[in-house]
Amino acid sequence: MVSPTTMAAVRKSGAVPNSEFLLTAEGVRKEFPGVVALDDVTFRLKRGTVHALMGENGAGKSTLMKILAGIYQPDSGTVQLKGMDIQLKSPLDALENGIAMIHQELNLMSYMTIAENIWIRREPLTRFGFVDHAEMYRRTSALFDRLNISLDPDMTVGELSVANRQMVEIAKAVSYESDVLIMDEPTSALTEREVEHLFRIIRDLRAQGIGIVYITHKMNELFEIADEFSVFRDGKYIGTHASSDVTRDDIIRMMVGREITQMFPKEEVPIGDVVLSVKNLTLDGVFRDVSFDLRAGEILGLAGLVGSGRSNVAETLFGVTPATSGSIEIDGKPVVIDTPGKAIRNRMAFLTEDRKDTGCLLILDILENMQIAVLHDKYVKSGFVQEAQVAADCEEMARKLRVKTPNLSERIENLSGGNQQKVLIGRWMLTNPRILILDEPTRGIDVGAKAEIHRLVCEMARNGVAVLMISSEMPEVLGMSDRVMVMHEGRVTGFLDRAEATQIKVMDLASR
Amino acid sequence: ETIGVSMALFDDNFLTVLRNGMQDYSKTLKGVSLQIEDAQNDVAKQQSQIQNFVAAGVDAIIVNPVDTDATAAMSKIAADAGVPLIFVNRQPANLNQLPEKQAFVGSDEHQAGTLETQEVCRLLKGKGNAVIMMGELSNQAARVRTQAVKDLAGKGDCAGLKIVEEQTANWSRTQGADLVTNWLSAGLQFDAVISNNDEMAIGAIQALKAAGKPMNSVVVAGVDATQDALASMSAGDLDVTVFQNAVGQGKGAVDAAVKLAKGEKVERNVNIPFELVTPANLSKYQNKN
Amino acid sequence: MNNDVATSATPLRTERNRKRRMPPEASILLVLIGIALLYEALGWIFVGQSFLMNQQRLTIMILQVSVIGIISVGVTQVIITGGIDLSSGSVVGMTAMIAASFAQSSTWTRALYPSLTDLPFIVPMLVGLAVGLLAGFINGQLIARTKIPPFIATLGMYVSARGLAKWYTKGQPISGLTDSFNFIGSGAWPVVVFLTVAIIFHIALRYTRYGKFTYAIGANMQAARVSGINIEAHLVKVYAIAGLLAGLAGIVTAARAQTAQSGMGVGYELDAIAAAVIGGTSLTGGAGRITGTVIGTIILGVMTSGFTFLRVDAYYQEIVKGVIIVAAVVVDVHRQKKRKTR
Amino acid sequence: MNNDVATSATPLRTERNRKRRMPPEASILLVLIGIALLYEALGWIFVGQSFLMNQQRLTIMILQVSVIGIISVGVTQVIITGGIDLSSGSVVGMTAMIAASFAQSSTWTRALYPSLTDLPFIVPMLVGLAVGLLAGFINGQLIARTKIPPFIATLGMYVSARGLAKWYTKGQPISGLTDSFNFIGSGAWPVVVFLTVAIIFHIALRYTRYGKFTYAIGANMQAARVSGINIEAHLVKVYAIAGLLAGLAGIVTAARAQTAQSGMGVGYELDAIAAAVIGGTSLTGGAGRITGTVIGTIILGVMTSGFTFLRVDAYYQEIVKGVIIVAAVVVDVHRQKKRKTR
Ligand SMILES: Nc1ncnc2c1ncn2[C@@H]1O[C@H](COP(=O)(O)OP(=O)(O)OP(=O)(O)O)[C@@H](O)[C@H]1O
Ligand SMILES: Nc1ncnc2c1ncn2[C@@H]1O[C@H](COP(=O)(O)OP(=O)(O)OP(=O)(O)O)[C@@H](O)[C@H]1O
Ligand SMILES: [Mg+2]
Ligand SMILES: [Mg+2]
Repeated sequence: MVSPTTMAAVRKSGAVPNSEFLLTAEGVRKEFPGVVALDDVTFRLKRGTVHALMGENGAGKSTLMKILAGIYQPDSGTVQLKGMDIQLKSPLDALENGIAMIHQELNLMSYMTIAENIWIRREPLTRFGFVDHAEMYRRTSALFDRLNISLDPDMTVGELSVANRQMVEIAKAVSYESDVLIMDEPTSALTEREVEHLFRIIRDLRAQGIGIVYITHKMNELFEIADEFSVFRDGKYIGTHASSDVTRDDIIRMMVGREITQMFPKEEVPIGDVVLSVKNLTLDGVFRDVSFDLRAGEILGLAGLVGSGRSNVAETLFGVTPATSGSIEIDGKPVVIDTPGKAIRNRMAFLTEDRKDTGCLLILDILENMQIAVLHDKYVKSGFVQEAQVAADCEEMARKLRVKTPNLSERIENLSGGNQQKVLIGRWMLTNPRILILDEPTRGIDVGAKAEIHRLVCEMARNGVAVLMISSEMPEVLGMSDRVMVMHEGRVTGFLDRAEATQIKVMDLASR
Repeated sequence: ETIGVSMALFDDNFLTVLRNGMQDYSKTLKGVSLQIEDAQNDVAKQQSQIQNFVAAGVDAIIVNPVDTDATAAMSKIAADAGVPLIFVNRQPANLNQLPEKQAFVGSDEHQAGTLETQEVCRLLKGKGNAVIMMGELSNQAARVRTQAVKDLAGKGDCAGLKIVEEQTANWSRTQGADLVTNWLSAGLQFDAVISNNDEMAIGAIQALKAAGKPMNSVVVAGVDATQDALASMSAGDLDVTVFQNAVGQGKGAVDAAVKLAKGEKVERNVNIPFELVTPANLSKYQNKN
Repeated sequence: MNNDVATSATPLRTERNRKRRMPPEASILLVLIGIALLYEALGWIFVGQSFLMNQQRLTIMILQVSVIGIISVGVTQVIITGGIDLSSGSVVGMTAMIAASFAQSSTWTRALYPSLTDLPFIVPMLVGLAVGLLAGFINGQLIARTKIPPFIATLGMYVSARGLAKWYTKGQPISGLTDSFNFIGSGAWPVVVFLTVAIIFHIALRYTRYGKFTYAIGANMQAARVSGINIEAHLVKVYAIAGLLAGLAGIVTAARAQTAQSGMGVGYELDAIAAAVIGGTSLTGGAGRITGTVIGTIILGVMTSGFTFLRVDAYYQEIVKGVIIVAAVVVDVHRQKKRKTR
Repeated sequence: MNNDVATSATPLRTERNRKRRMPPEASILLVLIGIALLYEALGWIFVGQSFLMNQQRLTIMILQVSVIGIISVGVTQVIITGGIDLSSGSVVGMTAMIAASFAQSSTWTRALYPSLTDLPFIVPMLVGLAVGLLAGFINGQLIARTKIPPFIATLGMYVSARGLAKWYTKGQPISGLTDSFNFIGSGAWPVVVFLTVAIIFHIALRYTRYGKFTYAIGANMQAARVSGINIEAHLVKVYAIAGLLAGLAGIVTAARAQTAQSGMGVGYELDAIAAAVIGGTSLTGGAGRITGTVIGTIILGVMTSGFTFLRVDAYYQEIVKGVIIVAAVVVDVHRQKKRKTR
């Protein structure tokens, strides 16, 4: 075994040991209380390839990557870097040995500027040991030019949208000039345009001989960017193949161990009366004159580029950021919705896009997380929560959504991202809404669960629920919606019926 | 004249009587107004208050020192600014080096502890076990009064007095009660409770009563002769307390300050002695503090 | 350790009869027992008597901290929402003064309101509770409406309420209280009040909507807001309750001492917060239980009694007290970590 | 949640030339100026003299808070990391005692170490700094290694250090200090020390890696960790510096009073935290600046001097002080919010 410091010194000297694999993990096992996250897993990353990692939510992908990035220590098994056994004891060890990682959850310091975030711990210094802010700005600009990102390095990260934060994370990871770059669902918050952009960056890096691990739940990305892929299921290694050898269905079968027949099980359901009617809704400086009708049983897709204001519209509809002008009618009656409480009383539900910031009660358990929105009217008798009843219904819901967890008293923090998302969907389904607003409902969700969620949404539509669904995933928008509304820079640029909606038409409206 | 007054702290029963004594007395004098500040037991805060008084241009300053060892710096500030300064109640360490236009009006804390202990010894007929309840350990009066008890124990009239335990109850009645209960539960045997002030002594009485001890079996002594203490004494619970003439001190201090402000001379050390209070002379003190 | 969970085909284990995990306060209870047994052992060695087998001591151990305990129950709820209450000690002083001024007996010649003496004990009681409630309500309104940090809002109240307590009688103590008022501070009554309050709010936090919302706000305020919780209204409730309990503590303090003084309750806020945190309440919000707070409070009481019992020199007591507080939490944190990674 | 919604769509690089935003402490500076002008106006109306045009008063306004200020510079850094330091006031007391015991003059007959009198002033100075540093180092180690909440670690130190200060001489004050030692507390020297310390750490926080790490840890500890920062080592540094500055404050306090007393510094920790928070430091970590802390400290000083100047009755002073603290922060928060949504 070589110590990480030695290896780092060797790397600095430029004398890179030549081995076929950049990074390998053999027989790795990792347990968390109550869960075996990884069990005898093998993984090999070749030089100059993009290696995709596939698996259902909770399969252990992130856990393995965190081991490779020095964040977790494996319970057993070995990690080899360029053919040498190594024990990475901290993220610093990994970084110094040329392993950089983009985490599934954003890891940025919101109060600090973009430049400070990117160069933290590696700030350029002046002769006197002070941080050279001008040089740091220059380096960031150069990096952004290279990656074709247009952001001001002096902006604080807190001001950025989720997508731009993701771009900053990508730039930061690239700036390490590492040999191995791990990307854990980098595109879950991005729209097609940024994804294209990211792929250019990845191809560029691959050409330089860097090994890239790429985790995604988006099947179409796999064939576009990956050279090979490995599949995990329930913490076990299933196999590795070249992506040219297999079809999409093969992979899904390897991942879920069964056939998934239909991705978007959209069925025709009778469309009812107008439930929600929005007229000239405006939030000063953010979006203006948004008008649309939403009918019972209808699924209205809301498409647009990142930052087009879709999420803001949803937040305003739900009373999180009350509108400055415009009107909302429900069942033909004008309503004032200036708090989420009022929205819920009008039987609305809202799944937010950022599950960490506005969704999960991270340190509470799954049960508490699921029941919190439904306690306003149901399950409460003279102030007391009817534990047994609410627990039974939550378990039922969790089973329906196939939440993978030992039990409902597990902290939601310990669930994989996809499973957290399912719990949040469950939270809103329990409220039995008439109007359901979904903001990126399947972000970070695996194929199996995605089909499940789509089926559930359709089922709700069939029962007469009106659905407004924001999604940055074009196939999802096109596959699920009865109608598509497109936004650009805070304005609605058009509506498309299911029959006429195509990717090209949507993109055209989105960039107009 | 405007006189700035810096009190060591407001949350103290005795000092409250002193403060109100000064306030009331100043109202009887024409053209004298007091600006009273609370140093909250903080030496540095008190020093700053004096400087603030100087900046505000007061005619004289009265200080009830938080710590009598910290008075030299204060004397200097006042002397440099040419403002008369009176220390009240607690004797400054630099009493003998006080500059021009400065004086002390007050009593000797050691005497309080001595009077209290001597009477306890008399009641115990010179023999018995005693516990000491101390005030806040960082406080001057607590240390000096405690020291006075120890100086007497085992000597002369108090030859048979043995200090079996000493602890702090931070001047507080409830903490005093808790402390005595803790002692009783530990099986400690004692014939006298010598407390640094009346509040803790009353706490001790409450605890002894709650534990079912007959009050005539234990001598309880305090200092201050507060209203509550006198009431307790007339009820036959408290045996000894020591009267400190707060009103007299306040009056003396204001008088001295006014005189100095007018350019007249005053004595450097105006001592207003402590007086022992027992059930025998209780009635004399009923309306004094 | 159920290895089978991750590998099982069914994604959700439905059996509800699985072994319940040890509640988090079990570990701090062990710390309490450890401290008590240590004193017991040291007692036999150095003092030759039992620490625990003494009715009187068992009472005083809790009695002397019951006022802290009452406050701490309110403070725990505040901390669970992610806030802090620095004002509780001052509110104790203010309430003690104001309540006591309506509880004076006519036999006392210097009553503050000579025409309002010998009132039934319910009057000072209600006045005191109202004063505490009002102080807490103001804290809550400031925090909810103006969005200033709870630290600042309650620091302001900490300073102002203490000032008010001193101003009320210009620092004069209020004595000569009626027997009916003093009753609530007599004997073990403060302990009864403390435990009653603890039980009520234990139930409120665990089994009512009030409790669920309190935890949700502390865990993630934004998520709680989107889930339809009226954050502002709830925070006002929580701080008002904390104020109410501080008011109750003030009444008990005055009744126990049979007098009210403006300096009452100084420093109690830190003890109360310490009791909550020792008992496992997280200062970042979202986690904490009343049972833990009760145990934390009792640890403080046991420690104090133990010092007197072992005749620890007054000058060492504080030094050791600081060390014990830290050690108790270190042991607790360590035990919890071990359980997690086991 | 984006309550504070940005006005533009995807922000472009061309925005580089946008007007530099007002620094956050500008708003609290306006509050300070507002308070000062209010006093000035009231001064002319009620006292018939100027509040500000008085050299002596301008000095004492800062002088009386310079010890708080020195502590507050250290506490600000701790708060930026997301922690808290409750021990600073006690460390002031402990350091004052220990440092002073090495600064006694041979002319003083009751010297604690009669053989160690008349030492050059560098000895007590270094001893004091070392004591403070050690206390802070212990805080830091406890927090970094045992992962107990900073509140508890520093609460333990708060209790223990105060105990140690009392135990050191059994509560006796230490007097008869040498002139060379007293020098640092004389005249406006404490102000010089305060401002020097403030400038040094203003630079350290803004222009060094030490500063960047401090902000990064407070803004997002997880992000800092995965960026390769050694959190533990850095936290130890930050707490050690806070201790060192509290030690320095202790030396200045003793030199100013020309004596050391075990009760020195009681309650300073809250004042120091208040100064930082008034100055815009966020208790959730990640945000705060020394300039703001200096302004916050001066607000406290101006307030106190203003009370004496206007002859506000001491009983009202505290009540009003609490209100002003809250009002200052309310105004600040409100101004900042308005600027954001503009
Ligand atoms: N810190 C933790 N404590 C306890 N359990 C954990 C922890 N981290 C992960 N797990 C569990 O380990 C398993 C694997 O999680 P991991 O995050 O690696 O999944 P994943 O494959 O990345 O899923 P996703 O696609 O949803 O991100 C899950 O069952 C998860 O609940
Ligand atoms: N937390 C935030 N702070 C400041 N500005 C924000 C924040 N979140 C979003 N914005 C800005 O608000 C505008 C609209 O963002 P919104 O999130 O509504 O767009 P969107 O179309 O939903 O895109 P996305 O896919 O990123 O959610 C963007 O310019 C974005 O930069
Ligand atoms: Mg993952
Ligand atoms: Mg969005």
